[in-house]
Amino acid sequence: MAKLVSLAEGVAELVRDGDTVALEGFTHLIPFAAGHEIIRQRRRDLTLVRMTPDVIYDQLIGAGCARRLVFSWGGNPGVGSLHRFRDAVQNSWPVPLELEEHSHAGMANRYVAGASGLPFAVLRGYTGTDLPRHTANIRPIECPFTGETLTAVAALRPDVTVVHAQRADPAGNVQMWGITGVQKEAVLAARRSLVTVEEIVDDLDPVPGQVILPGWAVTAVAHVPGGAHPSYTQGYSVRDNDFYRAWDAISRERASFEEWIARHVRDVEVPA
Amino acid sequence: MAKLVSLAEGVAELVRDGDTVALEGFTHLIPFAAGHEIIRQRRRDLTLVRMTPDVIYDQLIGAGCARRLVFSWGGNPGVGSLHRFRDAVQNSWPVPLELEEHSHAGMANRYVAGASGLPFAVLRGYTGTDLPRHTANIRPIECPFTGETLTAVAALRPDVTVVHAQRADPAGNVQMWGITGVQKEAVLAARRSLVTVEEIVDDLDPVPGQVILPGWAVTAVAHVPGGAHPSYTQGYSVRDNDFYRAWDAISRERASFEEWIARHVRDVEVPA
Amino acid sequence: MSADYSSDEMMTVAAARQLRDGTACFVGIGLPSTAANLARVTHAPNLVLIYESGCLGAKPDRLPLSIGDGVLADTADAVVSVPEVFNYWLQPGRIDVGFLGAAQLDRYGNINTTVIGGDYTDPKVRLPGAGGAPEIAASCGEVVVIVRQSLRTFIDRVDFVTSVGYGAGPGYRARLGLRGGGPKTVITDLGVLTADPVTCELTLTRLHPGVTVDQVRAATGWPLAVADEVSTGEPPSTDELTVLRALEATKKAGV
Amino acid sequence: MSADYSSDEMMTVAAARQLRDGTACFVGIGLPSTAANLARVTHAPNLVLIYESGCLGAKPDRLPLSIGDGVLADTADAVVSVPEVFNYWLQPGRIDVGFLGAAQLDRYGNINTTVIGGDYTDPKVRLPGAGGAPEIAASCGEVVVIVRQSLRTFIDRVDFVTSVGYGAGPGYRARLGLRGGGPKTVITDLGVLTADPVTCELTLTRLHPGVTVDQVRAATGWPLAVADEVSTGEPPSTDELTVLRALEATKKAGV
Repeated sequence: MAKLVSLAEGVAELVRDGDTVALEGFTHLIPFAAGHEIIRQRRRDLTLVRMTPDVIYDQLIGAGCARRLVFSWGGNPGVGSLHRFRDAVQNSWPVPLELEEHSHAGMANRYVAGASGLPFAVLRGYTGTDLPRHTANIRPIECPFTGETLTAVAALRPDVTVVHAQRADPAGNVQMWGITGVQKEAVLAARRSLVTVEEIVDDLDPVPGQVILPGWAVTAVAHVPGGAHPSYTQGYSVRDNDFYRAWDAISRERASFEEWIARHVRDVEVPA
Repeated sequence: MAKLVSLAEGVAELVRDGDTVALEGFTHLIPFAAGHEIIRQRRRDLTLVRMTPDVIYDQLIGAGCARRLVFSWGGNPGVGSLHRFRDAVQNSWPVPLELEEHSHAGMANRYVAGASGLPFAVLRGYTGTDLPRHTANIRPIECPFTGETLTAVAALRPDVTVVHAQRADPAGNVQMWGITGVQKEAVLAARRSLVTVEEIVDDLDPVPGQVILPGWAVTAVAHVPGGAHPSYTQGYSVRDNDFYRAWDAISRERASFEEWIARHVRDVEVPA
Repeated sequence: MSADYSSDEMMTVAAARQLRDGTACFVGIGLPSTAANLARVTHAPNLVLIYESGCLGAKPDRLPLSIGDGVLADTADAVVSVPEVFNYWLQPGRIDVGFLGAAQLDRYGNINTTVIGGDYTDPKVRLPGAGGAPEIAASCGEVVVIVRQSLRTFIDRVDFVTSVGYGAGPGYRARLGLRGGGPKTVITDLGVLTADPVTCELTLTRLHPGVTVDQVRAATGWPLAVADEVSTGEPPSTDELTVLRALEATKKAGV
Repeated sequence: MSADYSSDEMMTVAAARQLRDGTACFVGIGLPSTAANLARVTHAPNLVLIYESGCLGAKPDRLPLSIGDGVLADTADAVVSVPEVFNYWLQPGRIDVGFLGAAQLDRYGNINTTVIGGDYTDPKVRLPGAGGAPEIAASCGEVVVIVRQSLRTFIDRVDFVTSVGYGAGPGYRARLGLRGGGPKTVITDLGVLTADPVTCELTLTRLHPGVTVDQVRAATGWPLAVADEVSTGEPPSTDELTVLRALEATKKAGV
C-alpha cells in the first residue's frame, strides 16, 4: 500500500543524489511541482530519464541537478529549442551533461521491458540511423524463427519514477486519464515511485480512459493540487501554452533563468 | 472503415476452409454465434487458435471443422473436461486433431508479436517445462546486453480473428469493456477480422474500461444481439453458468452432442 | 469449532490460512479461488486477488465459476488486458503467492496438468494443459499447491512437466534462472507438505486432525519424507466453516 | 483564389493537398499538424490523424501547440498508451502517411534533427533529436516531408542520420528490411520534390506559383535533379486560405 506523504517528504525519501530519475508525462500530467521540489532540495548528479525532456528538464538541467540525460526528444513543443539543455550540451553550463539518445519507440519499449521484468525489448527501430553508434543500449538481434534482424534495446530501470495523476484514494490507488503516455510503464519499471495527485478522494469512481495504478505497486502518493502546471491535468486544468511560449525568453539567458528559478522555485514556501 | 454485414455474410466472406481462425474472448465476450455460423457453413480443415478453447471450440471440434488446435488451456472452466476435445485427441473423432500447445503467457505474447508486426516475442516462460519439446514455435533467445537466456515465441498471424463486443457505430468503430482479454491483440494480429456486436449505435459514448478498435482496423462488423451466449456481455447479459454445467452431460456422448448441434446450431434459421 | 466437516473443507481452510493479509495472490479457478476468497473474507481482508483474466484486486461477494465471471471485473481495482497481467504483473515477480492445482505432482513439486499415460501425441488421458501455471510457478514469490492426495496424484515421476517445481532438486531453479521461490507448500486433504530448504523435497510437516502419517504415506507414490516433528493442524473454526459454506452456496446458485 | 499569401502558407496548402481522404496519417507537431488539420477541414473529412501521444483519430477544432494538448484526447476515437501507438499502430505498417519536418535533408531524403556541426558529443548546434521520426520514416506507407528550402537545410550530406530516407540510393531500404515506402514527397516553400522511382533521388517536379527552377537550384546544396516537365501548382484557394488562417488564429489564441 502506497504511503501518503507531503511532496517535500516524498522527494526527500525517494529521490537521492546520483539516482536515475524518470519524471514522465507525455505533454499532459508532467510532474512540474515534484521537479521544482527536486531543485529546492538541491539534488545533484542525477541521471534524468524522460522521453520528452521539455521545460521541466530544462529547469532541472539549468539548476545543475543533472549529470546525464537519457531521452528521445528535447525541445519546447511547438515553441522551439530548450536553451538550458543546449547550453549544458554546447557549453557545459552549469555542469557538463552527458547524453544518451533514443527514438520515442525505443524509449517506450525500454520502459516496457523494465515494467515486464525483461532485460531487453525488441522493435523495428533505429535501422539505418546514426543513433546506435552512440550508445551500447541499442543492438541488433536475430529472430530465432525467421532469421530476420531486428533491434534490441536495453530495459530502463529507474531508481525512482515520478508522475502526476488526477486522483488517489487513501490506500494509494492512483487514477489517471486523458493522455497517459508511458506513465504506467515508467512507474512499474522503477524500483521506487512517487505520484503527485490533484485530489485524494474516498472512492475512485471509474472514468473512461482511466489507467489505475494499484496502491501496492506505488511507493508514495503526495497531494499536490496544480502539480502539473504549466503542463495540465485533464479535467482539472488546461495546458498553459502562454507559459511554454514565455519560457523561450526566460530561459534564453543564464541570468534571467536564474532569477526565475530563484523567485518561482527556490524561494517558494512549501508545506513540509 | 469496417463493412457492416450479416453474420452469415461475414462468415462466408471472411472464414475460409483451411484458414487459421482465432475466436477470442477470455470467458467474457466469446463469439459463440459466429462459431455456430462456422459450423452451419460447414467449414473444414481449420486451424483453430484460442487461449482457452472452452465450450465454443468443443463444439467446433466435435462438428468436424478443425484439423489443428493452437491453445493454452482446454477445459470447461470450473466444470471439468471438454469431452469433444478429448475424443478428438484420444480417438480422432470425428477427425484427427493436431495440437500445438502453449502457456497463457506464451499465447498472449504470440498475439502481441502479431499485433506489433514482429516475428517473435520474448518472455520469461516455459523454462523447465516439457512444452518446448513439442513445438518449433518456442525457442531460447539470448539477451544481447546481459547474456541471459530467455524464451522466444513465434508471432501468431491468424487469417481471420472473430470477436464479440458490446457496440459499434455505423463507421464500424468497435467498443468493448469489462474483461477484454487478448481481443485487441488478436484482431490486430489477424489479416482479416469480424466483430459481432450487441448493438449498433450512432455514438459510442465513452465507458470506463473501454477498449476501442477503430473501424479502419476492422474488416467487418455484424449486428448479433446475444452473440456471446452462453458466455456473456458485460452490461447486456450474465454468464449462463448453468449451460456450462449442462454442457458436460450434453457433450459426454457423441450422440447427445450431435443431437444438440443439430437442434441448436444446424437447424436454426438465421437471417441471411 | 465443529467436527462436522469434510476433508475438502479442511483442505480449503488450511489453504486459506496459508495466505497472509496484504499480500498479492495469483488465483486459479476452483479450490485456489475458494481458498483465497475464504481468506479474504476471514483473516486477510487486504489480500489482493489477481485473476489471469486481467482482474487485479477482485473482491467478489460470491464465488465465480470461471476466472472471468462478471463479478470479478465489477469488483476489481483494475481490469487490464491478458498480455498485461502476465507481462507487467506476474513476470516481474510482483505477485507474492501463486495458487495452483495439479493432476500429478512429484516429490519436487513438479506439476503435470497436460497428459497422463501413453505418448504425448497419443495420451491415455488428455488434460486441459498449462494455462497460466508454468509462469505462475516460475515467477511468484512462492507457490502453494492445493491437491487431493492419492497414489494417482502423488507419483514418483510426472508424465509431463507442465509447471516446474524444484526440478531435479537443489540448485535446479537457480540454474534455470527462475526467480520465484517455487512450491514451498502443498496442501492436501490429508495434511501439509513443505519443501525442505536443503533437499527441496516435499516433506510432511502437518497432519489434518484425525489423519495419521501412515495414511499419508499410503497416498504417496514415493518414499515420503516426514519431518521430525509433525504437528496437527486446527480443525476449521465455526466461523471458517460458515463463511466457506456460504461461499460455496453462492457458486451453486449460479451467475 | 488570392495572390496575397505567404510562401509558408503555400507550402502548408500544398502539403494538405497531398493527403487523400480516408487515409491514416501520423502527424508531427508544427507544419505537419497544421497541414493535416487543414486537409481534414477541407477536402479530406475522413482523414485519420494519429498523434504520437496516443491519440488515434483526433479531430481538433483548433490547432494544438503540442502533440499532447487536451483537445486531441477530447476529440480522439481512442487514446492509447505511447508504447501501444508505436508498437501496435505504427510498427506493423498500419499508417499510410507519415508527416515529418527536417533540420537537414539530403538528396535521398535522409533527415537530420539531432546535431549540426562539430562532433556528436560537442556539436555546434544541438537540436531536439529523434522523437518518433526514425520509426515513422521506417514504417509508414510513405513519408511526406515539409521543410523550408535553403542551402542550410538542403545539403549534400546530413551531419547525422536521424531518420533514414533512401539511404545511399536504390535498394538501400530493402537491404535494411525497412517496410515503409520512404520519403516519396518533399514539400517546401518553393515547390514539390518527388523521389525518382529508379534513382531514389529527390527530383523537382512542381513549382509553387512565381517560383523558378533556378531559385530552387540556388536553395539546394547538391546538383538538383529536375523533372523533364515541371508543373506549377495552383495557388491556395480562398477557401484553403480562410480555413488555414482560422486554424492558425486558434493556435495563437492558446487553448
